[in-house]
Amino acid sequence: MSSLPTEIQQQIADWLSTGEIDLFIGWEQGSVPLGATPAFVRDPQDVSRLIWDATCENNLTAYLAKFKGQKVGIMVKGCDARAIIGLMQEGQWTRENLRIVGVSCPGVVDARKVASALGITLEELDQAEIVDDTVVVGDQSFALADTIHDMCQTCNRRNPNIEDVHLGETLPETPVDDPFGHVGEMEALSSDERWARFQAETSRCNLCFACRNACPLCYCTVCFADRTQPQWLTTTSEAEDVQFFQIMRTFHLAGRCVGCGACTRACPQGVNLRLFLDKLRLDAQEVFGYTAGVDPEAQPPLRTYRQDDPNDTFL
Amino acid sequence: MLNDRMMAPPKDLPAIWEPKIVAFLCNWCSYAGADLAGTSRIQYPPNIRVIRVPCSGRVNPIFVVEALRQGADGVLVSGCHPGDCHYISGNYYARRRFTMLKRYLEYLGIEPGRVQFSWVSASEGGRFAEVVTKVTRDVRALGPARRLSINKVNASETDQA
Amino acid sequence: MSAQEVAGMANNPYLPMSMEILRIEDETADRTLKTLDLRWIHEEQAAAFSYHTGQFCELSVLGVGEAPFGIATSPVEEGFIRFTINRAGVVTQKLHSLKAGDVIGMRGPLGNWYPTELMRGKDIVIIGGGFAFTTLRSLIYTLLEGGERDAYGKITVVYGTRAPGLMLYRPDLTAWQDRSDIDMHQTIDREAPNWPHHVGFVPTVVEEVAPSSDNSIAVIAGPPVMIRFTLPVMTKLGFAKEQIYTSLENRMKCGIGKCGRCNVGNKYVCLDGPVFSLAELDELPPEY
Amino acid sequence: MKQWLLPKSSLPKLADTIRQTHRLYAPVRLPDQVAFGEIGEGDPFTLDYANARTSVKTLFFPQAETMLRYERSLDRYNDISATPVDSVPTVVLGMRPCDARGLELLDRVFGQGQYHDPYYLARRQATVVVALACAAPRQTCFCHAVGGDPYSGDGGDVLLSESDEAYVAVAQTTKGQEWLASLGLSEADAGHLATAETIAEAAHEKLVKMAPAAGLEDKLTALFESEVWGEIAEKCIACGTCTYLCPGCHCFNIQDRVLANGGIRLRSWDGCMYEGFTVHTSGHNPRPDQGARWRQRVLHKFAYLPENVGMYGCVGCGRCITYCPVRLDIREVIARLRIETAAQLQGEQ
Repeated sequence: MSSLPTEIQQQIADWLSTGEIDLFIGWEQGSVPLGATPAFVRDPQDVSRLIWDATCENNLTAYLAKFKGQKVGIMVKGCDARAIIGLMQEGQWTRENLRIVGVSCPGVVDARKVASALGITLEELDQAEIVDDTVVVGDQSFALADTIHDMCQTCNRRNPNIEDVHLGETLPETPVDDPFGHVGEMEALSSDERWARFQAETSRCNLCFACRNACPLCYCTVCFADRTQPQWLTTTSEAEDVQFFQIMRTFHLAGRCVGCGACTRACPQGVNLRLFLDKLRLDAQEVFGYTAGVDPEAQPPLRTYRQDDPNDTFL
Repeated sequence: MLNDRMMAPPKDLPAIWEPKIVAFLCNWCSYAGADLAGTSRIQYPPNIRVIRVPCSGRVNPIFVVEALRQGADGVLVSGCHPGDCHYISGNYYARRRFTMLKRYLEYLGIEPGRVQFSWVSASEGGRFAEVVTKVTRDVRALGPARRLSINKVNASETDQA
Repeated sequence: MSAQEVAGMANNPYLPMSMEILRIEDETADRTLKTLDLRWIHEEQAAAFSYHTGQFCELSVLGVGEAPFGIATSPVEEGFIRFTINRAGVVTQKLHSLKAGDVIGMRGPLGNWYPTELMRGKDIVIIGGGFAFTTLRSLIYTLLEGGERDAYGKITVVYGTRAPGLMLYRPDLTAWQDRSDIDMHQTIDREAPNWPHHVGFVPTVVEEVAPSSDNSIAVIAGPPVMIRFTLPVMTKLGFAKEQIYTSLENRMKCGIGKCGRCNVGNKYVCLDGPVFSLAELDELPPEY
Repeated sequence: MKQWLLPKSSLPKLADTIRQTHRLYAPVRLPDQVAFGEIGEGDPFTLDYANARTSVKTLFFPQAETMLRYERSLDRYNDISATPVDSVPTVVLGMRPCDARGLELLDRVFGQGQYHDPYYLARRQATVVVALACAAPRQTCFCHAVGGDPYSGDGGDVLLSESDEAYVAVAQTTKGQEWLASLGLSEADAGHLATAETIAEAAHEKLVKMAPAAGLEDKLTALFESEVWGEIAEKCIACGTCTYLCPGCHCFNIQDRVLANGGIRLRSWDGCMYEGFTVHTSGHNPRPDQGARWRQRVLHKFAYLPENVGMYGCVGCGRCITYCPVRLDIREVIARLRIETAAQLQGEQ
């Protein structure tokens, strides 16, 4: 755990005390191993609670929907920053109402990977801490780089592309060989095998909606899953309901998903949602040459069209 | 399984499986095309169940997936040719949307051919019959839809071997 | 259905009885309310069914769902049971589309009831507004036709709606208006042609009528805004919180205190209610 | 009460014996979790585990079950009929005392009062619950603060306690007594009992210190209008994972599903964390924000259930702490409320 540098603390405190922002959303120390927790700071004196380290996994921009109309300061990693651009593109937020502390992120730690490396379950991981570049559990230690989330291992945008102040050093953007390798592997399977994979992955889902609620771009006032007229979904954990929900929720992010991975990290059952969402991101790139969360002025691909768009889907 | 006892084939359904295909047809082109096929007495398979929509752009992807969920063996969405949309641009949006959807559903393991899209104008009665014939043939070849369906009724016992 | 099966059903509180719609008609001029008279399909269930005035049932349309409705008939009316349904959600929309002869499901009776035992020997004031009059009709009918009219003192009724066409159960109202053993006051919000009764909001009319709070019990049911403005009037008339009863609504599913959503504090509206005295509500948080 | 000895090495044989007469569920170690699964011949299971991710309540009160069904025919109306209850004789082996206490709570909710839930109670009555005392409480465990104990036998028919290479088995109910007596075990000797005693003492030493919740139940309702709920709920993303993993949560929804030749009425878990849980058809919601929903969660568990059925709705298993996507810790909430209630009392004086 590390508190924020004094100058950043001072900056946030200044924003708060001058009324430039109503609140600041950051992370603070949590009560479980390797888990920071979101912090909402309104009193300038509380800025000392804020921390930044590899346990700060939540994408805090998911909270922005709660504070529409207010002026908000927020801490973002490279991936989180893309969500802000997505929200701006869709008219959810304007730049003036945000004060952004950007932080370059080498990847956030996956406590399940640590537990798994120890041959135990998450419940059994009683203590663990990050010391420099290692995760230390009792007398064992693991390289942090080996225990970061999968989506962090293929991240090629570690530095926020929108920010007011930057915390710490900027990291080199190392090109990743094949950021969509996992999608390619699934594409290479037969139709039956892909269905089996989809079934296996979604079979763990118990429809708690953590993925939706952790997603900064899932801001619909009433989600289709919650509608009663018509009621699309019976809210059970049965395969038919879970698959239906997952297909529709993920497809609603087609061309919008910025690939922050917040849904995948939030899932209590460890469903690899990224395997599905990344297909949509890849297709947006391949078919429409579009990458979400990069250009605040660009239109998401399904909100616009060209007369000479590919026509090969249609008979 | 919540629905298990319901999966026995109902007594009043035919023992031989016939594909059920839900077709979302735009009011201005494809629906009129279907009409023309009818009035011109052009033969096409009776397997489609038509849902008339104002525009292919009106078709929410959830309609397509819901049709499969409710037990359709195939889904066809058809609208005006690009450039001919009664609402100027509805089918252009539809084209992007369904290009993404088709790729996505196939990625998740929905068999290619289960969900198809076409452009059929009001004057193309013959073409409408061809499209329906092709879609029906494709879906028949795939057999009853099991994936996503809460109604695997006609898929279990009456499955064609 | 064998007697054994009927007994078995009594042990499954989620299983509805099959009810045939005898009559379904628009109740009000704006066609947002329909009244359904239902009859049991299975005689044994009809025989086993007994209820109190103020209770409710869950009506269900298979494939659509269930929703709770107060019983508008009185236990002394035999052979059928009546509900008046406001078209609002999916279940009520479907119920509105049904016709005589259709079959729906019914579970109940559920919940508690108006304190008719407590009302013995007392004057009774019944105040209703809009379509919340359903269980009040049941109460009035029970008091008048239960064969024990003498057991109760003076009965005063104030019933108001926005317009004449929105009054429920007009034949009943007309009959009661002409009776001498009930002091009936109908009111509408604004003047309307050929309206012989009061004009004005319910609280105002209650103040005019000024029923005595002495040895009285009052029952109030209506939209929240009517209740809010009527209560101060009742206080002015000297009614204590223990003398005033009302009927609550909350979103319900099971109707039997298990599914955990209709609670107000630690009380379940479906099980401990829907009828509460104001004194009881005072002890509970404002969660309805 | 007799104390039997169950050598760990005899567990596979015991499983075979049980399966002669009962359906058997036991903890199974999966790649990233432990889950209760049905044990067939030779299937591996383990009693050496912290806790299952999904509470054992799911075996008695599954996330979704068909309650009623009807069949449609074209010419006549069919009565809706109830799904037969599941009363297959069953043994659930090795659930933690917190989960067993969760069942005790569900017994009261579904089995007390005027109405009884036939689906839950049938499974419950047909099942022998063999609880396994916690020799190694975890960092997130707080059963001892909510009226439980790592060695509590509440809700169980039998309690197993660790004694090196064996378990000491003690019946908690007549059902458990009869079942144990049928297994042909030998009685535990003084040595094993002493070892078990030592391990139990060590287990209690390991408990993370936490002030008991006792006393809170009478004071919480005074905080109903407090702003503290909004502050507690601020980071909550309303996912409901806490309610789904909780052994004590029992709220459910009832929904209809139309099928081609009939339909079903099913019930599925629901939760107070969801906005739609209490919203009226009119759009009015008596619990309009996440603060109000958290208030319901806390008051239901720590005030209403104690008053209505005599025990907390929280058994201290810690699942909601481990799996909360934003790590909103119920222990910290309790601690915060303790301070708030004290402040409230002082303010009144």
